[in-house]
Amino acid sequence: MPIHDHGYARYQGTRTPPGRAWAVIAGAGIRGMLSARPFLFVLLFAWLQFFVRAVMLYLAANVPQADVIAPSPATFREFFDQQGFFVFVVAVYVGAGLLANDRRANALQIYLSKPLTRIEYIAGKLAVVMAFLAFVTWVPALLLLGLQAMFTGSLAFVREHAFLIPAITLFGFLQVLLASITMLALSSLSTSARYVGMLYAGAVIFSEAVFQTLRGVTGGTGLSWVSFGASLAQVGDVIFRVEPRYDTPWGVSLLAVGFVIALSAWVLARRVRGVEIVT
Amino acid sequence: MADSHAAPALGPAALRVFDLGLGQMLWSRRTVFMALVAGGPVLIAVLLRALASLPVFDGGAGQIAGRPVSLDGPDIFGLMIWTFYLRFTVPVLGVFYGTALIADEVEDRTVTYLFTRPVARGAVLAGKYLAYLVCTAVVVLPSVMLVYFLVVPLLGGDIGRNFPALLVDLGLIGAGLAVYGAVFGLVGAWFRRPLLTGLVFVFGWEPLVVVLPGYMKYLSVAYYLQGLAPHAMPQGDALSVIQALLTSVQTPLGTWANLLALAVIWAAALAAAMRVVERREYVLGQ
Amino acid sequence: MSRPVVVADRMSKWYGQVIGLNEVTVSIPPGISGLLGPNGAGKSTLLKLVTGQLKPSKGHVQVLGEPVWGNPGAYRRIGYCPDHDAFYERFTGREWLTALLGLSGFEGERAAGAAERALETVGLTTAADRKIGGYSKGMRQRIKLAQAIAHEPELLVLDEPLAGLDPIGRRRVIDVIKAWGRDGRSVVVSSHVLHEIELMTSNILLLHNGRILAEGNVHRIRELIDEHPHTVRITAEDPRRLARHLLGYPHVIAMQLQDGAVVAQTSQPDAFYAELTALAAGDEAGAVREVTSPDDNLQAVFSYLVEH
Amino acid sequence: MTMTTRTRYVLLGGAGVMAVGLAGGLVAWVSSRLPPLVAQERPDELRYVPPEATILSFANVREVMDSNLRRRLREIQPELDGQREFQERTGIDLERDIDYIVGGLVPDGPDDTRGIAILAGSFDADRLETLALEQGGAASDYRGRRLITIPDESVAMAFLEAGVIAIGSEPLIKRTIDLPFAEGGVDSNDSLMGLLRHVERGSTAWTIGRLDDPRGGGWLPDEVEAQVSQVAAFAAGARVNGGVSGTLTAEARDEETGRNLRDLLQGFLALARLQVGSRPELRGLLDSIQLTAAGTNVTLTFDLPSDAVLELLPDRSDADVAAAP
Repeated sequence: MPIHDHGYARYQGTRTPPGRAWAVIAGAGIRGMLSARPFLFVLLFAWLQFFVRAVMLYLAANVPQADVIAPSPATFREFFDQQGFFVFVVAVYVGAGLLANDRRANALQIYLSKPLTRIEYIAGKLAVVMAFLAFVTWVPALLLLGLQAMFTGSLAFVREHAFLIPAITLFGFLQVLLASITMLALSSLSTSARYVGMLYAGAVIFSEAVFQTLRGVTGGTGLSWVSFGASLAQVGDVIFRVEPRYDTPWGVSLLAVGFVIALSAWVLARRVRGVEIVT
Repeated sequence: MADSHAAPALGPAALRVFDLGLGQMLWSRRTVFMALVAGGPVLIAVLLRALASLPVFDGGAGQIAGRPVSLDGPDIFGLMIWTFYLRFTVPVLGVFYGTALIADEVEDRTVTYLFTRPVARGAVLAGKYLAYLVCTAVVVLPSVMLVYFLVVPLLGGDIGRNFPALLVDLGLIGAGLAVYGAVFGLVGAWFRRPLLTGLVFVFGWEPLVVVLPGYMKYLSVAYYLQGLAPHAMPQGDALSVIQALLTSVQTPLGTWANLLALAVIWAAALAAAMRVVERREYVLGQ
Repeated sequence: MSRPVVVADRMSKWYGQVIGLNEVTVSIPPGISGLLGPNGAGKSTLLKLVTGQLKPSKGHVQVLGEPVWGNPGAYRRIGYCPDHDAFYERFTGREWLTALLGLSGFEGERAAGAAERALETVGLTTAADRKIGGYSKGMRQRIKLAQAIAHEPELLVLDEPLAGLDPIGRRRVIDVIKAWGRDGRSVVVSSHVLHEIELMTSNILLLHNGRILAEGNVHRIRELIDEHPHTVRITAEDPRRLARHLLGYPHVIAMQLQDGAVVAQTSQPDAFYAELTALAAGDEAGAVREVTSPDDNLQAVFSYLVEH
Repeated sequence: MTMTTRTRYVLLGGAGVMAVGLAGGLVAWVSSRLPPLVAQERPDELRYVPPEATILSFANVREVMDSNLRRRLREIQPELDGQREFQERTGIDLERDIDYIVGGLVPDGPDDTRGIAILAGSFDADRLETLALEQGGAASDYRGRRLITIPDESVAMAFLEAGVIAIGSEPLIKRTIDLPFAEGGVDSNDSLMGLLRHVERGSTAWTIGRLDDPRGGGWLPDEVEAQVSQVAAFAAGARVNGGVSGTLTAEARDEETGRNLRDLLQGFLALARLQVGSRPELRGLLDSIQLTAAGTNVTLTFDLPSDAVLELLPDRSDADVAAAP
């Protein structure tokens, strides 16, 4: 029997092959964030240090008296250190609501009822935070290295410190991954973005406070592994081949960072499910 | 008839909102967070006590795990007051609860019930603020107390002799909760993203300006609070080293000047927050 | 008693770029008035302006002779029942009412007495000491009404009070509202279902796209609506059999079968509902599961009014 | 109130912890801070000090040696040379053998005073005697007690009882041995012993004295000396543990003098605070000083954490260098 009236037409476009759906989530998330004007200001602020450092590089390259501010691997290490605050702010701004808002709106069930695996969903969300965090750490750091070569008109520094490119990339990735996945794991625990932001701030600062207390009590920094920030900083020093700042063996610090990432991944795996289990 | 009931004045109205809000606040999802924040130091204190009874912590030789301990109980307590309470618990709870005074009710859409009563909106804020103060004080101050009794006797510290310092600490933390709560009550009433604004203020602005020379530090709460602390500032991170260097050059404010500054900030912030709430419309999301 | 309870003068309200209410000039007389309009018409906005929760972007509104924005003293005379389902879940019904009465200036015994009366009125006395978090949808709707009436206001403002109620609850709430009107007090009640409003009052205010389309007697509006077919959707055990029966009625203009439901258009809804009830009571057409009336018919009237 | 039971429990719990803590702390504070209520206990050895003594001191050597502060001092200055030599010569290990020392100044004629020190601890009597004899001393028995005199230095030493030695001038030592048989010791001197009430209980060291004939010694500014001459009595006590804390009470001859003394000290402190900028290590000390006055009494209290004490030590770095081989 012929159908005279079509209420709908069969979709005849192309489909994204499976495994690529995360890009849709990531894209939507990134576009969503970029449409918020206050956030653009935050990003702009986060680049402030880059501009200051760029001017310093320019001076160091062109003014003989400005020798004191000549760049060294430690310069790039410091750059990452000082971006730490913006990593924190951007992570809270971008990451706090990523899962919490979906959970609040019960959107998780809808997402996961689509041809989209949990891994893809998490990866998409993770990509949103990581993209912005990389934008305020890894991108400006590499750019600074490039600027150095451009201002001096020679690749001598870059060649001499060739390890800086992998170091910046490796540390940038580690820093960004640690912040993102912790944030996301916390975001999966609640339905309120504000609460998640607070949890994140609490976790970071509390662990630092515990470390500072132990440092005061023991008079040494061997227990720096109790703090997220201190562990990451210790690993960072090793990656940038500068003097490690704490007494903790860097392997222990790396283990601490790895533990936090693994714990966060475990939390995500448990919490991101299409079916809400009510107990 | 309804006309025979006068609407409550600001004070009684605030008390009624307080009554309504206290349980609400105490049993919100924040409670878990607050328990962690206030319980953390106690846990650390218990751990220190436990360590003290273990052979690794040879109190007689003044060593922990072979490392000489240059502090005694009161010093450790002072350190904990700084790192946990003054720099962490007080500002964090201030931000978390302060920014949520009205925001929580708006988010839950229960603010309708408060704002359609014959009660000035300012009284609603004042009542919620009072609830915040009681709610945090009733958890944080006992936490300080427990830490004191757990930590001060370590390594020969004397509970009696350090008691006045404890009273100062308790007062200081109470004042900190009050002032931060008022400031972030204002931030919460005013800004669209109060939490982030608050976090940036507490962990970005304040640590920076208190070490900067000049007048910027007067635009913080931490500066005045820290000036009142009876314990020496811990010299851990770079910031506090700079701060210690600078304070030895600059003349710090006296106790009364600090207290006055805190009182002014408190009163101004609270009054401004009440005014903002009075004038602002809260459009509830659908 | 003829002084209007709500007077709005060229009142507009916009949220950023979105217009909620557009140049509304209206005067609502004492007694029960129904505010009728589809979702998004601006009913809630109007009621929020009337209860002083929002400030008009332009124009003025006076309630019971007083301005309301920033005038908490006036709220003593107003009771408001919001449309959203929000509560202090940890309170029991009684605790919640007593606390809110406290904010209205009631104290001690007086507050307890008023709470008890309100609970009785909405039929929640037995559930009064259970936590609101454990209430059913209907009970929540009723406790919400209780908080609006407990302090015995002169003007009751109810935003969709019948939403989500079962037939018994609906009956009870309608009775409460009507009794309130009989006592000489005023009620403004909103709904998107004409049928519901009709049960409470004949004085209606039609709102659409932020504008007042019509105000006055329900019969006039009724007539307008009757000129337009009224759509009813019926889910039944055996839709085909039911459809056969319905086709026999003269006022049924059109009929459609949609996955297990019959969608009928009628020119005389009253007669249609009466006959449908009779049909459901009998056995010949099979069981009737659900009867809904989509907004479309009201929408049709609005379109008509907008065009004319 | 619409408070739920659970809320009420939390409030009560919090208030309970606070109440118990505050009460406990207050009691501990009162018992540690209010010396007049619980005065310093008196060592038994006071009975060996002649009753006419004008200045009396006590030092709990054991407590000092065991203190945290001492431990930290040792980290900086591992050992003093003199200490080892003393031990080699006397067989007395200052670190371990002495429990406490009681000292007294006794007037001897209008212009002179003699001192006596009574050491309690564990001593090797035979070794001490041999040592004294080697130095040219002479041993004898006096009223059944072993008395060793070293004529050149006009110093005598007597073994009063097991673990108690008296050192001082010979007549004074003999008088000390006589005391229990005659009038009794300084502990019966109520006028002097009364000053102990100003000394905090549990003090590691204290000194009290009545100044009937005050002499400033010429090193004080004239104005101060004039004031000091108005001091009738003083009592000072200190506790050593992590740091040092203590009180110094001066009893003026009349209230007017008391006020003057207080004003003078206040002026001093203010001046010191002004000038402390150039000596940051003194800041801790100055900040901890509190001045109170009541009637004829002026009391100074101070409390120094160990860090501040170490800061105050002169030439720490030099000492470090000197100690290094």
